[in-house]
Amino acid sequence: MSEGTGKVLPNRPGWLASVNPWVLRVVNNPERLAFVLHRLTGLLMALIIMAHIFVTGTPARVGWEAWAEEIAKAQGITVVTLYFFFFAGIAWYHGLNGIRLLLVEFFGTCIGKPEKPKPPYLAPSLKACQRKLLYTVYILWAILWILTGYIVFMG
Amino acid sequence: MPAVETIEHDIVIVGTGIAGLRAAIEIKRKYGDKLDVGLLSKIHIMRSHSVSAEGGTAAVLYPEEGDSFALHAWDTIKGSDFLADQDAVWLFVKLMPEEIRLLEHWGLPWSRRPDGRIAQRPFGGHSHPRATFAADKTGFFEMQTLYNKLLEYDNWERYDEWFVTNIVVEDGAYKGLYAINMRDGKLYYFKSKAAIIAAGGGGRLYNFTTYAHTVTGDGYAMAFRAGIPIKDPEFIQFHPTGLVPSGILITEGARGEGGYLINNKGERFMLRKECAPTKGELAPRDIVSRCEMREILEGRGFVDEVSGLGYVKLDLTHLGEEKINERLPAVREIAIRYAGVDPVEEPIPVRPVAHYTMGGIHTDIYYRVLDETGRWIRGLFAAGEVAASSVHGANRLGSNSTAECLTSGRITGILAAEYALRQREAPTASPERHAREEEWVWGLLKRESGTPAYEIRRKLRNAMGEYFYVFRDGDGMKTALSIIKELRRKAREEMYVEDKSKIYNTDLQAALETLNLLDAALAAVSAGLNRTESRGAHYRLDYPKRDDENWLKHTLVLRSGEDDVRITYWPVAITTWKPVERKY
Amino acid sequence: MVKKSTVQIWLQYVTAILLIFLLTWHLLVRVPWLRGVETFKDTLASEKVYHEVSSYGILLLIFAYVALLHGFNGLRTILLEWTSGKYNGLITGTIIILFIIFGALATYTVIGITPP
Amino acid sequence: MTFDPEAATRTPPKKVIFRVKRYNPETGKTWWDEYEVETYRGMTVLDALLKIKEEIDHTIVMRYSCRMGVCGSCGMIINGMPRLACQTQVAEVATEANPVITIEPLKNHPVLRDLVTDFTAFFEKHRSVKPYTIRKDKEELETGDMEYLMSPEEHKELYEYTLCIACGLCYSACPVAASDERFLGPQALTYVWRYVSDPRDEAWQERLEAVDVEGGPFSCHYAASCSAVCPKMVDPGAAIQRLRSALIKYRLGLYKKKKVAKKATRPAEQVKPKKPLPPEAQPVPGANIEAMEREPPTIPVEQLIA
Ligand SMILES: Cc1cc2nc3c(=O)[nH]c(=O)nc-3n(C[C@H](O)[C@H](O)[C@H](O)COP(=O)(O)OP(=O)(O)OC[C@H]3O[C@@H](n4cnc5c(N)ncnc54)[C@H](O)[C@@H]3O)c2cc1C
Ligand code: HEM
Ligand code: SF4
Ligand code: F3S
Ligand code: FES
Repeated sequence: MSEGTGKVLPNRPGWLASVNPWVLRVVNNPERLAFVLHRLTGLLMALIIMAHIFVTGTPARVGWEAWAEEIAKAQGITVVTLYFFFFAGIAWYHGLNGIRLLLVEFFGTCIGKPEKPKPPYLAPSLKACQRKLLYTVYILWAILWILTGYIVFMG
Repeated sequence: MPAVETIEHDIVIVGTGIAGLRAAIEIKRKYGDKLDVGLLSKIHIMRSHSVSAEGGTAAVLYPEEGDSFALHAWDTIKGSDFLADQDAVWLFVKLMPEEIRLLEHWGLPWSRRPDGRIAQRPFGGHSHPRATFAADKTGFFEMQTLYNKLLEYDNWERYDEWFVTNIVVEDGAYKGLYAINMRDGKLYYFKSKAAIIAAGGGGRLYNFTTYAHTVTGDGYAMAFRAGIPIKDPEFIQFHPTGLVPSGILITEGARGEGGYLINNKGERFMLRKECAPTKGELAPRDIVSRCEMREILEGRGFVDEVSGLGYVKLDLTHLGEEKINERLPAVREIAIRYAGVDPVEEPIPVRPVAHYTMGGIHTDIYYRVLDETGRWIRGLFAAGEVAASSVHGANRLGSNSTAECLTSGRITGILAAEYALRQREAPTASPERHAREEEWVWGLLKRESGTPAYEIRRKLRNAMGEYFYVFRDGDGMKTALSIIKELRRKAREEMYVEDKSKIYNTDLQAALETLNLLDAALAAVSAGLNRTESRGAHYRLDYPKRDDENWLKHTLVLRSGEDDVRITYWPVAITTWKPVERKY
Repeated sequence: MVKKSTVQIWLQYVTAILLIFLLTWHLLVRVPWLRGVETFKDTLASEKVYHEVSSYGILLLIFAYVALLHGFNGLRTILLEWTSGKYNGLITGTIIILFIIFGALATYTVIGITPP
Repeated sequence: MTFDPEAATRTPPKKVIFRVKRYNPETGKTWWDEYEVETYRGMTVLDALLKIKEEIDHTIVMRYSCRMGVCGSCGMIINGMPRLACQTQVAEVATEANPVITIEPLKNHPVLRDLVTDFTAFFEKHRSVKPYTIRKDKEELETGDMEYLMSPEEHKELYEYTLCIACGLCYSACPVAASDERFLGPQALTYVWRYVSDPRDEAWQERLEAVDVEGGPFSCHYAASCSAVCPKMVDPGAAIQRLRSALIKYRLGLYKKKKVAKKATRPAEQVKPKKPLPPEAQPVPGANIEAMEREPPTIPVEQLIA
């Protein structure tokens, strides 16, 4: 029955939807932002880990001179401090939110109990403890990242 | 224009509401892959109007707790104002309990009693709480369960969004039907050994109705055009509690759970002597609607500012939040969303609303479609609201309709299957018929200007709401009839479809539906004008009394010429109880 | 075929649980006060790093492997989703090769290290 | 779904501009049309679209039926969020400051014309999860003598997940479904959980095994957009997490179905006395009501179709 039905528009936003939380403007859905950030941070870390293993292999591959030159030579803010600062920020978020996701996805808890619809007609999982955890994650993330900045840029 | 292609099935089912789906399941679960079934629906098959049914489905589940078949039968017959065929009623009440439990097995989440068994609630006109319910989404859950159950089986084809235009009856037998595939805009001929028409009611004859936008009397109109008699179309039920201003239904379950109707003085007017002093709000719908309408007409109602509709109020506030959330969650949601009223805190604005067509395609008690002499039109069955076997007579009791959909689906399923198994070859329509059908459908696209269908439809609905509502009289119905005839002429000569494209041409569909509405309206108003008595839902101010002497009989309306009808009669089967005066 | 659940349970969730501890440790060893030094950079001095690798080498290696498993399986899942599984073999193959390369590199780093 | 209880009582801006995304499959062209609609208090977006179809542009195409939010036809993207048109008050989405409402077809479902999208794949996914009760004893399942027992508590556990109207909003909102065509989607996966947790179903093992594939619950990353847009409060997001976690437990050998329901038994004698017929019920001569009650219903098939 395909002939005569005209051209069909595929209409899938594709990968964009999972890196851009504003592909849709879903109201009351911070979980979506959390998902996008988790995905972006995961992706970045998976890329970074390759570079990281390569770089930290310097002493063994090339020798300690190269390592010392890289690390200790320059004073103040360098690529290394910046790198660590951003890596830590990414990791803090991914790790904290990962704990929340583990609770929700792996242990199946923290998503409320099924209930019968009553006003204000909000799905139980959207007001369950995962939501509070999510806000906690954001707050802790901010605190930890600021702390990291303080430590890294201190000297 | 494209040529008519043919699609063949053993059995074709038109309409996939509760009735159509139940029939399909009966065929599949009893006959498996032996028969191949085509299911046609003008919308996605599980979106049929039956999903809107809210309150419950009647069945005698607990004979050990006081209920009995005889009591259910008596309630139904008394509710029908003794126009029901009593043998049909008996068959119906006996088949019901098994239906409820089968649905339960297939997954329906019926509401439960603390002991784990299925719960039931009181309903208007029933003298025992026997409306089986799943919160207040009964019809929705029934549709969902039936649809899901059907997915278990193979060898059936779904035709979602295929609009059936006409059924073919030639030489007193069924010879196939025509449908437009909305998706590619072609006309197809369906050839089958048997067909079940389950195309639902005609609620959209009115502006203020509980019905979905897609319920446009197509089934009646198709039968009418094919020369099949329409039985008792004058009996149109007005439900007492349509939400103002949209017409969305507030289920009778709301009164079943203990809701009151109050006028602008705060009185429970249903308890007055002339209304229903014993049953009060739980009297049958025709009685409650009339009492309500009187309050409104005599100035004891309220008036909605935006729509100008008069109304009374349905008070649920005394039920308490918990009970409302438990038993009537959808009522609460609907009232808040569509009227901005929370029934926990405030009474809901309601008024009588067009709700059900008791009449329909003339069938016997086994839902075989009959011609005016009582001969079966071979191969053709009708089920659900579109059929009139007459279980409901002049007035349907709440929760008996989804029930009838189930039993009629089951009966027609078995009969159609057995019939199809015994047929070697599916009959075909004559080639001229193809040409006529093409002309009828595509002819609409030819006109380049004129009156859009929507305008005709609007005028028709206004006329029906004005002259063929809860109260009727001879002059009013005559006026309505002349308006309908004028609109029919207009539709034939001037109706114009702007959209010329093939794919999803809903403009064309609206035009075809308008033609169907005009047919259904013609049959209903003619029959109403003809019946000079008041019975059940048909209440005439000029003949306010029931007249068993002359009118204890069914009307059969047949088409005659372009705009006229011929009326004959059909006896009522009175096998158990004598008609008596109906008091509640 | 390996079941989807097996892969996800072991490579995504169990590794994630381990990573909570490993990653926290990995980040905390850069906190100067905990290592008795002045600044963040001092924790990266050659002696400190050598001490770390030589005494906790196994832990570091475990961390590397677990992170690689978790991260690469995550990466693979994302890529499969973006391509609707059309290049399943290609993506999984590439990921496995990458895992072997970087796993080997990490192992060599820990085993092959000499005092500065 | 967000919920604005006051929306129906507010008067929306007098005139609202509807920007509707159109698509013509015959030419393959996509464009935006703007319509100005006069509103009234209580007008829903569907009412407005119908007004446009009836009075301004007869060629605009959308799906609708029940206009009371139970049939699931009228899903569309309204101001960037998937919603049911019939359940959205104009006053809820248009403000005096910005009286513009944009309307697009549901994403992730292919567009057939204007706002009409293709649900075939969506329905196929639904079908593929076997959305019906499966019992070991097929015979017992197809005999409607007595119901399976189910306590109100068990009923409450699964009730929420049975509310799905198959409107496809969740599928349209899900960022995974946006790229992965294999993903069964929130709706179908909720159905799996609905039956796994239903005490009347015995095929939980089979169901869990069947869903353990690419595109099953592991493809969900709990973006929870599904739960946020679902107009019936089904909470598919939570259902998927429960399903996934059950599957994990099952694989680790820890999952056990709570209970399998048994059929009720009929009490041997009357619990309450039989209600008599009212005195006004006068039998016609020859009618034996007690005999009529006892007779089983019969359908004389042979005779009827001869
Ligand atoms: C708001 C509301 C509440 C109700 N509540 C209750 C209740 O609580 N209890 C009760 O017992 N009854 C109730 N009823 C009545 C009951 O719901 C209906 O009578 C019943 O659902 C009718 O079902 P059906 O299967 O006959 O047809 P429908 O469900 O109306 O289905 C009609 C089918 O025919 C198809 N169709 C129609 N025309 C065409 C065409 N031209 N081409 C192709 N397909 C076509 C449609 O697509 C659809 O699939 C209620 C009704 C309403 C309106
Ligand atoms: C504390 C440590 C960590 C925890 C708790 C954690 C947790 C998780 C969890 C639970 C998931 C699954 C999310 C889902 O299914 O949506 C996940 C995904 C992922 N993780 Fe981690 N993780 C951690 C560290 C890491 C590290 C170190 C890397 C990189 C090397 C990484 C890369 C990824 C990637 C790429 C994904 C896939 C993301 C996606 O599919 O959207 N994670 N993580
Ligand atoms: S789960 Fe909700 S959003 Fe998804 S199809 Fe069902 S009702 Fe619609
Ligand atoms: S939006 Fe999609 S990612 Fe999961 S929680 Fe819902 S299915
Ligand atoms: S029209 Fe039925 S859900 Fe909106």
